[in-house]
This record gives sequence, C-alpha cells and structure tokens, in this order.
Amino acid sequence: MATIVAEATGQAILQEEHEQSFLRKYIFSTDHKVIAIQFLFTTLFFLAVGGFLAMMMRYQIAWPDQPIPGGGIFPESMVASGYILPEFYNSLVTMHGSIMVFLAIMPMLVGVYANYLIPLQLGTHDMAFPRLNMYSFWVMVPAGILTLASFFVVGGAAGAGWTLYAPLSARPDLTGVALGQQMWLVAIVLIGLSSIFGSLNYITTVINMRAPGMTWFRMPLTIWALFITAILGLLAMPVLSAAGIMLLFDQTIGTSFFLPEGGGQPLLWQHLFWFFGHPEVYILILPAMGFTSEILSVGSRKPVFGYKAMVWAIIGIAFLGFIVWGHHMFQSGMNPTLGLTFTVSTLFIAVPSAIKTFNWMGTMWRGNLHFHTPMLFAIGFVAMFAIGGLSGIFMASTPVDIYIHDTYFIVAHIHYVLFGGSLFALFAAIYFWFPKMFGRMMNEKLGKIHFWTTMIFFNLVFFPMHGVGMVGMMRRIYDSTGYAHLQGIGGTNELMTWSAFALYATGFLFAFNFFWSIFKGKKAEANPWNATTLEWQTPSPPKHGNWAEVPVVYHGPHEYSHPGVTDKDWLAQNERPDLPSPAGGH
Amino acid sequence: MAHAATAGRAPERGLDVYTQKVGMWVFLCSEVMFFAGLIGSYVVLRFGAADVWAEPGDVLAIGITAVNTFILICSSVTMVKAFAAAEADDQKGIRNYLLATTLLGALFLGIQVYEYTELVLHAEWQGSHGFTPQAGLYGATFYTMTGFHGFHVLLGVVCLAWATKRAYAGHWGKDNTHGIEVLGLYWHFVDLVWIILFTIVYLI
Amino acid sequence: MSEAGSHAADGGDGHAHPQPKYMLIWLYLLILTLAEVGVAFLAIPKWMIVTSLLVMAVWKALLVALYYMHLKFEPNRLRMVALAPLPAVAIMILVIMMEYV
Amino acid sequence: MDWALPPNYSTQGIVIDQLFWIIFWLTFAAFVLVEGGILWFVLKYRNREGHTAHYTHGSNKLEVIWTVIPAIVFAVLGAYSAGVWANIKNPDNFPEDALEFLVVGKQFEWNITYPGMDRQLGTADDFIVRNQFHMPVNEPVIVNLEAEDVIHSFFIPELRVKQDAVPGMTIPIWFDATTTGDFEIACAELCGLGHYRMAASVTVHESADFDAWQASQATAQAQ
Repeated sequence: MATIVAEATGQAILQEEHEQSFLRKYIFSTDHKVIAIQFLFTTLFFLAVGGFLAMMMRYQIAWPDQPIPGGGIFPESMVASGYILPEFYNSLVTMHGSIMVFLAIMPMLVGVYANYLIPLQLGTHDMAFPRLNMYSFWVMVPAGILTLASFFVVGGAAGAGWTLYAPLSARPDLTGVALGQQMWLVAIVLIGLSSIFGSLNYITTVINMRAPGMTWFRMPLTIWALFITAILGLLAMPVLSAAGIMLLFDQTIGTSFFLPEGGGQPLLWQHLFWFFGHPEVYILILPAMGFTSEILSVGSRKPVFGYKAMVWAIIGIAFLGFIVWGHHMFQSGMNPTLGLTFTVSTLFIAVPSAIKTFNWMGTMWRGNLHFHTPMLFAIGFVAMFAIGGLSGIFMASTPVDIYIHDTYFIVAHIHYVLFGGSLFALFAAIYFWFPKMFGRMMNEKLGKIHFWTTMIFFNLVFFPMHGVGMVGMMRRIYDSTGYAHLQGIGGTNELMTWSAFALYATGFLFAFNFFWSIFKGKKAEANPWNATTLEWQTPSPPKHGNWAEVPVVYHGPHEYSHPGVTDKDWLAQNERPDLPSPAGGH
Repeated sequence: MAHAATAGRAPERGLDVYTQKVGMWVFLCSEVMFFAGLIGSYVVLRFGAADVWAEPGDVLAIGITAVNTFILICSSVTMVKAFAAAEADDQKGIRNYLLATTLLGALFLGIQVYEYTELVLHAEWQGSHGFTPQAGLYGATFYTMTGFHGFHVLLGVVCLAWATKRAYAGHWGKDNTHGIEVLGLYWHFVDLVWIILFTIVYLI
Repeated sequence: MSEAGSHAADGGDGHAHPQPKYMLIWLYLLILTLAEVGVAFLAIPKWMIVTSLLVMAVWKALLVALYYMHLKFEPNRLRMVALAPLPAVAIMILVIMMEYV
Repeated sequence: MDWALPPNYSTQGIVIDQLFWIIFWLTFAAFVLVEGGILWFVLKYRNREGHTAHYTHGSNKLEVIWTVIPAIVFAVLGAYSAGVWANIKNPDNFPEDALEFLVVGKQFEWNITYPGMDRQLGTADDFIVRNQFHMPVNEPVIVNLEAEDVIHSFFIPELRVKQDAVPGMTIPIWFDATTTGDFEIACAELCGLGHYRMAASVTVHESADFDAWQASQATAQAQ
C-alpha cells in the first residue's frame, strides 16, 4: 500500500514539473534542488563581497599612511581624500565578519548542501515542508539586501564588530552608527528565521522521511553532520534573535537591557551572544567535516575509518558545544570561577575533533588515493583544520589566553578554522557535487591550479598572523604603527596583504571555472566519481522529484573496495541485496 | 513489487508520528529557546538588580490578568475539544469549538491591549506617571516578554481564524485531523508560555 | 496526494490514544491559577512564595504539556524531541546567574 | 621579521610564557604527526598501476587510543591552567597590602587615579593623571578597572596583562613589574573609531622614585 502511494507520488511530481510556470519553476520554486542552487549563487556573491571588504582592510593594515588606489569612487563618508576613515574601517571589520559568517559560509553549508543533499542522499522526493523551504530562501534575500544597503545610509554600516558588544553597539552616540546598526539587527533576525525554517525542515526530513532500509547508521556522514548542525541551529539561532531584538530595543525605543546606566548588564549580551556563537562555530564546521569524510572516502576508495566513532564525535561536539561558550569571555570580567569550568569543557571539546582528524588519516591509510580536485581540497581541509584546531588549544588554556586574547593570534585561528576548514571543504563540495547539480563537470586542470594557489596564498596570509599575534598586535586596529611594541611587523603585514590580494584573485579563477563549466563543461554521467551514496544513483541533474521509484537501501554509506564485489571498487547503497555489509565501523 | 522479498518498501519508521506533528514539535523547540532568551535575560537581570522591581499588584494589575489567564486556559480546553470533535467527526463541534477558541484568543489580545493602555497612561511607577518600556529594566522586560507572547497569540488567532473558516467549509473531519492537532500544539504552547509568564512577571 | 493516502504513507498515527478528561484538567488549571494569585499575597517569607509559585507554574505547564499537548500519549521518541531544548535552557540560565555568585 | 613574544617583565608572565611554550611544543608535535602523516599517506598510497585499497571499517583499539591519549593530555593541561589562572585572576588569591590604583577607560583615553602618599584610594590626596600609568618596580599592584562608556580592554604586552574594563563593573586585577622602564597600555577591545589610538604610557620606577613622582604630581595638581 505504502509502496503504491510512494510511487504514485513520484510520478505525480514528475508530471507536475511540466505544468509549472517559469516563475514557479526557477524563482519561487519549492524544489529543494532549485532552492539549493538559488542559495549557491547568492552565497557565492556574498563570499565575493565579504572578500572585497577584507581586501580593503588588508590595504589599510599594510599601508596606513598611503591613500587607497581608486579611493575616489567611494563617498566621502567612507574614504576621505583617498584615505579609509577609521569609522569606515570599523564597518569593514564588522561587515566582513558578519557577511562571511551569516550570508556566505553558514548558508552555503546548510542552505546549499543540506537542501541539496538531504533528500537525495536519504532517498526521498523532497523536503518535509517544501514551501517552508522556499520561504527560508526568500527570507534571507531581504536580509542580504538590508546588509548591503546599510553601507549607504547615514552613519554607515554597523561598526561594533560582528560580535556587537554592547554598549558600543547599543549607543549610537558613541559610534555615530544608528540606522546601519539597526538594519544589521533586523537582518540578523531575518537570517535567524531563515535558519530556523531550514533547520526545522532538515531535522524533520531526516527523522521521518528516510528511504526504506536507510537506518540511522546507514546514513552518509554528510547527513549526520548536517542533521546535528540543524539541531544546533534550531536551538542556538532563536537565542541570538531574542538577544538581537533586545539590542534593537536598546537602540531604538530607549530600553536598557545591556546599558548599565539603566541597570542593564553588558556582560549579559556577551553571554547570550556566545551561547549562540559557540554552537554557531560548530554549525560552521560540522557540515564541512561531513563533506570531508565523504570525499576522502570516495577519493581513497575505502570505507570511512571508524564510521561510528565519527558519528559519536559529531554528537559529542554538539552536546559539548552548548557548554563552552564562556571561553570567548575569559578576559571579559566574567566570574573567574566560571573561567575554570569553561577551560575544562573547552579542552574536552577538542577530543572529538582530534578523533575525527585521526579517523580521516585512517581513511587515507592503505587507500588507493585519487587526487581529483575535490579530494585535494578535502586533504587540504584536514591539513588546515588541524592547524586551526591546534592553535585553539592556546586559547583554551586561560592563562595563555590572557596574552593572546584579542590579538591577531585569534584572527589566525578563526581563519584557519573558517577558511582553511569550512571554505576548503566547501570548495571540495562544490567541485564534488557540481556534476550532480548542473549535469556538467568542472574543469579539472583549472581546479587543480585553484587548489594549489589557494593553498599557498592562504597559508601566506594567515600563518604569519600567528606571528604578529604573538608580537601583540591587537585585533581590529586601524593603524598599528603608533605602538612601540608593533614596530617590527610592518614587513609581515605587507607580505600578508600581497598574499591576500593573490588569494582573492584565485577566487576569480574559481568563479570563471564555475560559470564556464555550467555552460561549457564536459557532460557528466550519473556517477562520475564512482561513489556509493544514493544521489549518484539517479541522473545528473536529477529530475523534479528525484526518483521515479524510491530506492531501497541495503548497505552502509561508504562501501568502497568491498571484497565481495569483483567488477568495480564500489558498492552502491541500493544494489546487491545479497551481499552482507556492515552498517558502520567495528 | 520487485523487492517484495526484502524488508518491505515502507520508509524507515522515524518517530512513528506523522511528519507535520514532528515538524511542529521541532519548531516548538526553537520557540522554547527564543522565550528562554527573553525569560532568561529577565531572570538574570532581576537576580542582578533586585531593587528595581515592584511588589506584585503595585504596578501591574493582577485581577485583570488573572482573568486573562483564565481566558487563555479556557481557549486551550476549547482547542482540545475541537480536536476531539474532529476525531469523532462531529462537524458542529469542530465549528463551534474552533470559533470559540478564535474568539477567546482575540479576547485575550483585546484585554492585553487594554492593559497596556492603562499601564502607559495611568500607572504610577517610581514617582513618574505612566509605565512604559523606557521605565528601566522593569518596563523593558515586561513589555518585551508579554509583547512577544502577545505577538505569538496574534499569529495563533490568525491561523485559528483560517482553520475556523475551513471548518465552515467542512474541511476537517475524522480523516483530516492533523491540521487541528498541529495548530492545537502551537496554541497550547502559547498557553504554556503564558502560564510561566503570569507567574514570574506578575506574581513574583 | 490524498489525505487518506498520506496517513498510510506516514505509517499511521495510531488513533487509539485515550481521550483524557479535558474538563478535569481545565478545573485543575483553574484551581491552580486561583491558588497562585492567593499565594502571591500571603504574608509569608518571599522565598516561600517564590518557591510555591514556581512549583505551581511548573505543575500547570506539565498539565498542559502532558494532557492538552498529548505528550503523555506519545511515543518516547517524540517526547525526546520535546524535551531536547530543556537542558540547554537550564544551562544557559544557571551559568549566566553564576555571574552574581 | 620578528615573530616572537615580546620580552616579559612580570612574575605572572613567567608562568604564562612557560605554559605558552609547553603548548607550543605539544601542538608542534601533533602538527608534525598529522601533517607528516598526511604527506606520507599521500605519497605512499597514491593511485598507481596495480595498487588497490585495503578494505577496513576501522579499529576499535585505535579509536580508544586516540580518544584516551588526547583526553589525558587535555585533562593535565586543563588542571595546570586552572591553577595558574586562579592565582592570577581570582581576587581571593590577590596579594595583600598591594598598592591600589583606579583606572577608568573612556573613549579614547585611560584616566588613572593614584592613591597618593597615604597609599589609600578614596582619600583626599588621590590625584588623577590622564594616559600615564606610573608604578613601582618589584611590588604587586592592584588596578581596579572601570569604564565610562563602552567596553575597553587594558593590555600591557610586556607585563602579560589583559583585562576588559566593563561599564557598570569594577574589575580588580593584580600584576607587578620586575624591571624599571617604559611600556605601553593598549586597548584590545574594539571601542569605537579611536580604538587604534587609545594608548597610554607605563613607567616603572624604583620604589623611591615612584614616591617622589607621586609627591611631585600631587603638588603640581594642588597648585
């Protein structure tokens, strides 16, 4: 009975495709694949915008005494007679962080790939709530527009840092930014709403709509990571929304939640922000870990090493992720006893990350490594994430944090995790799932050049930041030349800036490859990487509704080089019901 | 049925609960966190500055809000009655109970608006006339928490009005109870939040 | 998809759960509300008032959740979903309160 | 290029630097292990004629090993850090009879209230100096940090001191200097458009010189 219904649904959806107008099919579509692609284009745009802001910052840091070339095209409120103004620099710092976190990396990880992969890898026709899914994209669009528009209002864009520490963020009289800050807060509430709609969909779909045979421990690690990420988003984003609304009230209607003059608590903002913010860090890295696990397994032609350990590590990170937020606040004036508690929980959250790193190495060990571009970026992820994870141990140790807190050491750490981690994995994911999304391959040669240039310039930009951080260069300073202890770092700063320009340029190489391949790339087969998960067992790109017939799953997700299969080195999840195969690790 | 020999073709069991209901519960989890942000801030701020809060009854009117609490509780019972009626396929019951729930929700909102007006115009607090969101932490937390609760009630009333309209078109019945149950979950959650708010904002 | 069909595809809801006595719960809630208002004005130490009020509020909330929201009759897996955010809430509020200890 | 911690001139800094280098060598070992392992695997197991992958789902023994070893390392590190941290930041462990100052941050300057010759804050001979922090050498001092408008952060790199100053709070910190000389206070928390230039000087005197300096300031301000 259920079978008949499911198949009937599939055919009904397939037929429906031909009856939709252009608007319903490509703009206000409820098809998870179209929504994912909408998210992809939007987030790539914001990635470019966020990067551009970083280039301006880097110029200012390297050459604070020189006018910026082409500065004349900016309004006087941003760049006066060729020089970036300090208040505009603060906006650059703030908006670079905000855009990268909220409009580029986070929606690219979950908006694009949770949307695209959850129904396909689980073997279902679409999300649980397709219309809600559409809203989750269309709620983010006004947030993006507000964010961009805020640069051009009186007072400029928000300038209190992406962490928006009150009272600086709450009192326009102290920054000169009123409307820009309020637009930022409205945008963040909208992004929260978008993220909650998305998470709600992802969680419900994973819980209730898996294909027959797709048991919990047969889910690909990507799905596990995205599922746990959705839970983190669901529980963390509303707290930011609540805090953001209170901050907005402080800004606009004269309340004083975070203003001590009215009895408020500045530290309350920090607690609420980081209660969201630390789970957010894992929202930004868990999906990347999932992509990496899967792509490493495909590229090594080996099952993921320690599948179950990987799953438990993800779950462990999610639990611990809610009790470590105070490590962002060691020097904030927080009760020092809390500092002790948070040191311990923070060091323990490093354990699951260590487990994952060793398991990735275990996956490559005795494999048969194929170095296609996605694999290169996945290996790059492991290498760079390891550095980011290790530099985190310095901050977790409270006494050391006294010195390196709010220095460039922190900036180095966060970029090793967010760029070297999340973005490397995203590049891997884009190259890997591009053929499924667009039915064409991206150019391998350009992809490899993109990988090597990114790898080299990324390290040239961000590794020296550990050094200037050790010297003591504070974060978010407009001009470091006035400080005696920062006299020796000018050359390093220039090196980093030149490398940053080169790194940004490699982005254009990628963009060219991306857009060129959409139209001119080599036609992709259904399964160009010889991968096992369900999305590769349907045409590229999949039709509306994904499957004419719902697949039945018989195997764990990453069965490569199975000894029982002789004609090829992979075993799709939905073939050979006769072969026994373990669900996960032993 | 090519694969009849294998473990059948039904999707994985999931929660053994239909998808819309799972979705609503998941959504309510995020709502819990949203109110936790607001209520948690109130608790923390009040704990840290105990002296800027009035004794119960001094500023906020207990009587009228107790009546309002009663109204919301009644609307919860009419909501479950509507669901029971749907399960029993009692069309008249569905219509009447949904209509009653909608009206009780609207009445709650009306009373809240009246309460706000009275507070802003006539209440006395710390020597000044009128109790507004600008009246220190007390006013700020009060209006934020009850205001967002009221906003949730408003959304609920809109959805209930829509469900009632469909009830008059004979949409709900024994084979179509999910919508009422899911809407009911939201409505009871809003009631539940009010139970907490009434206690910690008005009575403590 | 017809609604009847969706039922079958979703594995059914098991309509068999008993109908609780909704009016009785309503009466409980009403009595507890009156008791709360009464306790708030008793001439006993503040901490006793606060404790008893919180107990009654949680009691009422539980009544609504268990009976009106049917948690009492749901499978354990759904109850886990419903309870998932509560530890996070508790941690958030308790830890931030540590600032004043 | 000079990528090193600046010279340290405080007793707290000795332990902090020690811990920094302990973590540095620990992480360096892990770095070599991971990056070296990746490089080795990339070369050894690359796809080539006749090479096939080994079919395995993992090893519980290895999982336990690489869970337990990091956990132990982190537990030890955490316990050690906790002790050092409590000595530095917990007011219960502050040295007694330390000389107390009041430092108030505001956009974009540091106002330092000196205790005066009676070594007591809140008495008539207190005086305020803007952006100049003078302290005696080899003697613990307590700085009570406050902020007028927004959050600032009191950072003296060479003394390994950093603490946010939060409006509405008074946060005490203690430190000392083991040498005389001139250093800088920087603001480490974004506090507005002048954040980058919110600097103040630190002068560490011999004890007698500090008293003389206080006396001269007190007379100067009295006039």
